[in-house]
Amino acid sequence: MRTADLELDLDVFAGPFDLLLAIVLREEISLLEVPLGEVVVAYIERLEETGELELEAATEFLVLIAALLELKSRLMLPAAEEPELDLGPEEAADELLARMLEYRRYRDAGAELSRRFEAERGYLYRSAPLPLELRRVSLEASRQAYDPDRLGVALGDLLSTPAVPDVSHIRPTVSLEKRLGVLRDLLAGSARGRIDFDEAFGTEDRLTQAVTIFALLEMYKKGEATWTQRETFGAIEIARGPSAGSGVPA
Amino acid sequence: MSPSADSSATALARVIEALLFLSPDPVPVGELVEACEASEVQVRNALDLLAEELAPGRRGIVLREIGGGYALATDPAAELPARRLLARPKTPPLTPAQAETLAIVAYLQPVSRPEIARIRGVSSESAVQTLAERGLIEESGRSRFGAVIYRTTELFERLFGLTGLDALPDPAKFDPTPEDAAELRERLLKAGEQRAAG
Amino acid sequence: MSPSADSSATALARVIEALLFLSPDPVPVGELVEACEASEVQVRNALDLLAEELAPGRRGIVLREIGGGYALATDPAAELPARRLLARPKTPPLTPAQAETLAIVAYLQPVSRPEIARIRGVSSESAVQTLAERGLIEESGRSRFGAVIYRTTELFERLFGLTGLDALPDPAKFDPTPEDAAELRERLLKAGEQRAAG
Repeated sequence: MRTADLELDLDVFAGPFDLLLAIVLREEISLLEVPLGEVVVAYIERLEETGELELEAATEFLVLIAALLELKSRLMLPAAEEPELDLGPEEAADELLARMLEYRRYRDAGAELSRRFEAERGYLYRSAPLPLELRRVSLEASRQAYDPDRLGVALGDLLSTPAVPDVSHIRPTVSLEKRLGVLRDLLAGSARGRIDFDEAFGTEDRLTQAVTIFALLEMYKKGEATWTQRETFGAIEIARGPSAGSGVPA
Repeated sequence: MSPSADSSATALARVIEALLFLSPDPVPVGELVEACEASEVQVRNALDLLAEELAPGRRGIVLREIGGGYALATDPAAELPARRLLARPKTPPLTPAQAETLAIVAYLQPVSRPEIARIRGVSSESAVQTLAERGLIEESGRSRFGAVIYRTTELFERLFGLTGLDALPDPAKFDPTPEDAAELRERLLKAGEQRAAG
Repeated sequence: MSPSADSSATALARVIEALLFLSPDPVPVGELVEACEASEVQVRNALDLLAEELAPGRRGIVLREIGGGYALATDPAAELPARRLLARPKTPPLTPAQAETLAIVAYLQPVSRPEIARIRGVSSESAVQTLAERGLIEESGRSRFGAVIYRTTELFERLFGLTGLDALPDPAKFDPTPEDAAELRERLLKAGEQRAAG
């Protein structure tokens, strides 16, 4: 479904989405009055009706709705917070405007190219192979095209051994599978069926801690573990859940 | 023009027609000059003559100036019978995403993939890949930061009937007028200020 | 023949000219009949018309009945210019991999493919193949162990403007230590092993 086919029926506007976009860009409607959530819902409903997700068209919709959301959120920010932003409202408006216009320029140029492509499709070019006698390169017809120094330089390059690559920036990876295993072992091994997150993982690096949280979420979803935190930033207590030890889930 | 000059131009036009028939790519005037061992003026006169003889509607073949050179192509009237005879796959129409991506590469080349994504607001992997597979764009090296950079190909010019990249329509044609843009900016700002004040 | 029958024969002749232009092989009359959705009589009339228009000496292209079908071919008058235009070697810029591979063959020839790979530290299949296709290097036999060995060609010397292999630039010019070929090979191999290990 193309965005042009998305018919909207909002309090402030009724008509195709493309038109809404044009009107918003011309500020005939304030973006602040446009309930973008309803636009998204309308789009999803239309998708369900038609029953097919066309990736290109969906991408186009996402680009446009994301730009509108960003623009609207900037408009809604209270004045007091503005000094903390990298961009003042003026620059933000400029940047967003420039981005939307730049995108529009290439979208329209692309449409023009498509028209050209269609118009040219009728002209067909020959792609037959050359007759045999013309396929042999003739020495007489060749003349110097390369600088011999290119070869000397290439050979010189081969004499040098490259420096050992610096791999210090490659961090060890943390696997969700392994963290799940660690959690399951700890829970199974603890006498009370409870462990304290900070005690168990407080000394780990941030990445490991974050992946461990993901593993906990996964175990919570499967009923293998529950966790409680009584106060903000307080201790996290992890307990065996109802289906703990009922076999390792796939 | 004397009869002999006239007949030599005709002979040259015939040779050029044969060369364009054989050549798999458009042939620049300079190469015709060398191959025919004629002067550039003579070649251009012969090309004029040939263009006249192969003017649209006169024969099954037309002369086209394209991709920095000259090429023969079939008259679009023969497209349908040609497809029946050769069962060649249709050049599928461009999707909007492909057209946008191609426009960005065509106008801004050389351009890196992240730059394309920035302008379109979405990752453009699949459009870039399809365009490269169809031979419309190609890699032309790496940016300072290691990103692959792209440019359009000769095939692109051929399929879009362009004599060269400078024959692309002026992109400013697609921009709103400066007045419109300024006014829009004004209104965006005012909306922000009102919000801030309220 | 009525004027309209005449003009439809002309139109059909144009389409057939286009079809023969596109087709890499001679096209039998039956296939033309199907592709044009015309009768055999109409197609034969149009072919007669086309044969007249493309009679030898009239244009750069002639109509030929050949191999059980019809084909377009160039007029023999264009043969020499065609050779000058099309039998020229392809000389796109060398990629770094191609330049390295060619340098190894040029300086160390005859040299086997495994040896090239050892010196470069990477498999060099595609560079070797491209250089061979462009006629810059050629096979010159097999090593004791059955590997294809390569040497440069006459075309190579021509394209690099060399009067002979001894006119290759002295590698010492690009490397401070002067050395003879054997030592050069030793050092190249050692560097290649380190590259491959690194």
